[in-house]
Amino acid sequence: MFFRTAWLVLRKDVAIEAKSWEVLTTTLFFAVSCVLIFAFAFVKEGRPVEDAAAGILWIAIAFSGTLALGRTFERERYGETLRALLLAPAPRPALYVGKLMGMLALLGLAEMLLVPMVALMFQASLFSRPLLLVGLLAGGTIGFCAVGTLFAAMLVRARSRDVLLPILLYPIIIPVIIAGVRGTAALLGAEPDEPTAIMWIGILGAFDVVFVTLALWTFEPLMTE
Amino acid sequence: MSLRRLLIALTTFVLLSAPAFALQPPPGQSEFVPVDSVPLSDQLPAAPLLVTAYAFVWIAAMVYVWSIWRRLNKVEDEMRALAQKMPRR
Amino acid sequence: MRKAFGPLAAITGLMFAGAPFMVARAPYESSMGLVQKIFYFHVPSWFAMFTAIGVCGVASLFHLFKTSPRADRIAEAAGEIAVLFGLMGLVTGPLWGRKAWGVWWIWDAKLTIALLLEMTFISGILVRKYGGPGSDKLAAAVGIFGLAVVPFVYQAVNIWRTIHPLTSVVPTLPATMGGPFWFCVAAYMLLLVVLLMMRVNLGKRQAALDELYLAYED
Amino acid sequence: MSGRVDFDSVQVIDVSRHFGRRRALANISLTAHPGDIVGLLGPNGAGKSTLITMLATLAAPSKGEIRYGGQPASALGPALRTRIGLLAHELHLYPELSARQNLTFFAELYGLDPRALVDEALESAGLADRGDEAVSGFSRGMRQRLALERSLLHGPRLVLFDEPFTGLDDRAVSIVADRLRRLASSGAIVMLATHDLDLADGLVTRVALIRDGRLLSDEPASPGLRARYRAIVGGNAVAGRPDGGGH
Repeated sequence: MFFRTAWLVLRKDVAIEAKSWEVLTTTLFFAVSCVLIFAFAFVKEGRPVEDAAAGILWIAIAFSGTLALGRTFERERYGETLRALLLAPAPRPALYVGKLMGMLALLGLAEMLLVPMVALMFQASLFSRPLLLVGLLAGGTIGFCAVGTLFAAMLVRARSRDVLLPILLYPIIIPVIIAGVRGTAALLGAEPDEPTAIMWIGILGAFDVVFVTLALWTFEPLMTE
Repeated sequence: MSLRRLLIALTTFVLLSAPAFALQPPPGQSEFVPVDSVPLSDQLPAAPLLVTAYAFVWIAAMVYVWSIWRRLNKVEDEMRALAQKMPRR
Repeated sequence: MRKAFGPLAAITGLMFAGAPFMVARAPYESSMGLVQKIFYFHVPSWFAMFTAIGVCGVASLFHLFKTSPRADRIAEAAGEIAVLFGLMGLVTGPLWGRKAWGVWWIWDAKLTIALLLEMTFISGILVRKYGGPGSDKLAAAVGIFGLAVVPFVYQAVNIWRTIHPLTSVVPTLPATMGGPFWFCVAAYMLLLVVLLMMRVNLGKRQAALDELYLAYED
Repeated sequence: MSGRVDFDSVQVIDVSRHFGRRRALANISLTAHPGDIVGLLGPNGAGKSTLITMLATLAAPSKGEIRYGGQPASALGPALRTRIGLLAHELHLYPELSARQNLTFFAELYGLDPRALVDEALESAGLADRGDEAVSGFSRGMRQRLALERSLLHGPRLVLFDEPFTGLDDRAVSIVADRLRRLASSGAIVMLATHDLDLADGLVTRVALIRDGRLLSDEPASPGLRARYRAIVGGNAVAGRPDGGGH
């Protein structure tokens, strides 16, 4: 029942998104514009600042992630449909998992565009260790979405929610950004420093485990008014 | 009653101003290896930093106590005003 | 509890009054000289901040699952006081850094960790102010997550940057330095308790006012 | 499904609820049994919606308790929600999806086989021919009927309607009213929140008058409902009409 409900919520979100691709297109466009803005800031005489690519990639992920979170939950707020979901007989954390998977898919797609673009524009050898890069991206995105989905869901009924979401989210996910950036930077060097990247992936993994559990645990009390 | 309690806290804090000048450097030893005499030049620029640090801590605490006190009074006044309106209804 | 407040406040005041004497009598540090004495006010503020963060996290957990207004008040009070002590640390730190490392702010691990936690708990205050009804539960979530993120912030930032004297220096303090240090720590802890009691009392009066409004409507 | 939960009574025991300084409900106590159509009557902002939300387990009372068949919601767990149907003022529909997709999603959410149910629901909502059109293109009346069917898909024991008649023309109102009567006669507990006196008059079996969060009276419906409603709620009973919809 738990995973069936999560799957239903995910499928419903994909069905809605497939009608207009609105959130996906806006997120992708925003991510690209983010990278462009950084490009102008970090490229001097055609040469990008040393390992700026890692930082730019992760900041673009964080910013476009926050935008996507806001848009996705705005859609649930419109017809108060989040309340209808809360009336489903399945345990309520199942809704959180459904939403989390939706966000992961969305950000995953955005990253598929972002990584090659950053690699291209900043001559960054992101693909030198593809497996480790995927590990870092997965760990970081799960950590970001785990906390982000919970905060976005709980802020649905709060006032001034679109300004509160970044305020609450960024301080908490800074460790994810640090791990992501340092891990990615370790891969960019002339000879990729694998042990460091693996260490950072480990830290991201620990972060994900702790915060997904914490989110599942606090979802129900946070959603009951 | 809360006013009296606050006065106690205030007066004891006021004692603090006395020690500001008590900064004579005595000898000592340790992993933070102290040295018995310190060239005056090194000492001088540090003194204002130390006093500022200490003063900031004290002022920050006092400002916070004052803000609690002000908010408390606001709440008490509002309650008194409301209490007066109550019996009339 | 209430009657303990008077003497406690008095003791705190006296200890803070005595602190400079204690620190003045403490030995001189060889390499950094007098400025090292900021140590006696800088480090205890972290101890107090982390204690406050702990209290806020636990009280938030209690309020979120048991919905107890009392725990909510303690969480709100501890959150505010954590920000206060964080502020003290973030001011005394650079003052010391100015002399010891020659620059006001450096991305040193300890200062960065403190800055991140300070921002987290300021966001907790902001959500209470702007979140509208029901924001106490949201602030509780920030309190819990703020506490849970501490080890990760420590780990990530430590690996990333550290030129801060290792925290291992505290246990190696000689008796003549240890004395004033632990005296200051005690003073800060007492200050934490006194401020907590005052702030919780304010929370109680605010709740009483809300109650009066409700009664007034009936 | 995690065990069939069922109950033959819903008790609201001395429930109060406030939001910060505003008291939404004060010491409400009432009981309902299968076959009842309890009318929660009162002007806008009387706290009817808050009570409905709490009965639907979406919000917790600040004081007091709600019991389903003698047991609190916390003891019955998620399975209780399979027996509760809610038609809220906001209709809970996804405008981007079609009527059929909406119904199918919610049917599966309740662990039901959607095929037969969805067609039947579309039929009784009078939307059989427009099942595959996006809900965003529907009128308020059509959405209302669709939302009504959605809230009854899983055959709930407790049926909660918050202003179900807004945006409906007379013909649609009588269809919905009949639907409620059939529901009650089939053993459902129906609770209907409305400020519209005339609609409730011939329909409800019991009336709970609520104003400013307080229960003014709770008695079986009788012909003199209108006069008593106005007497208790005061002259402006009719003034409480919604701006456009209703009668």
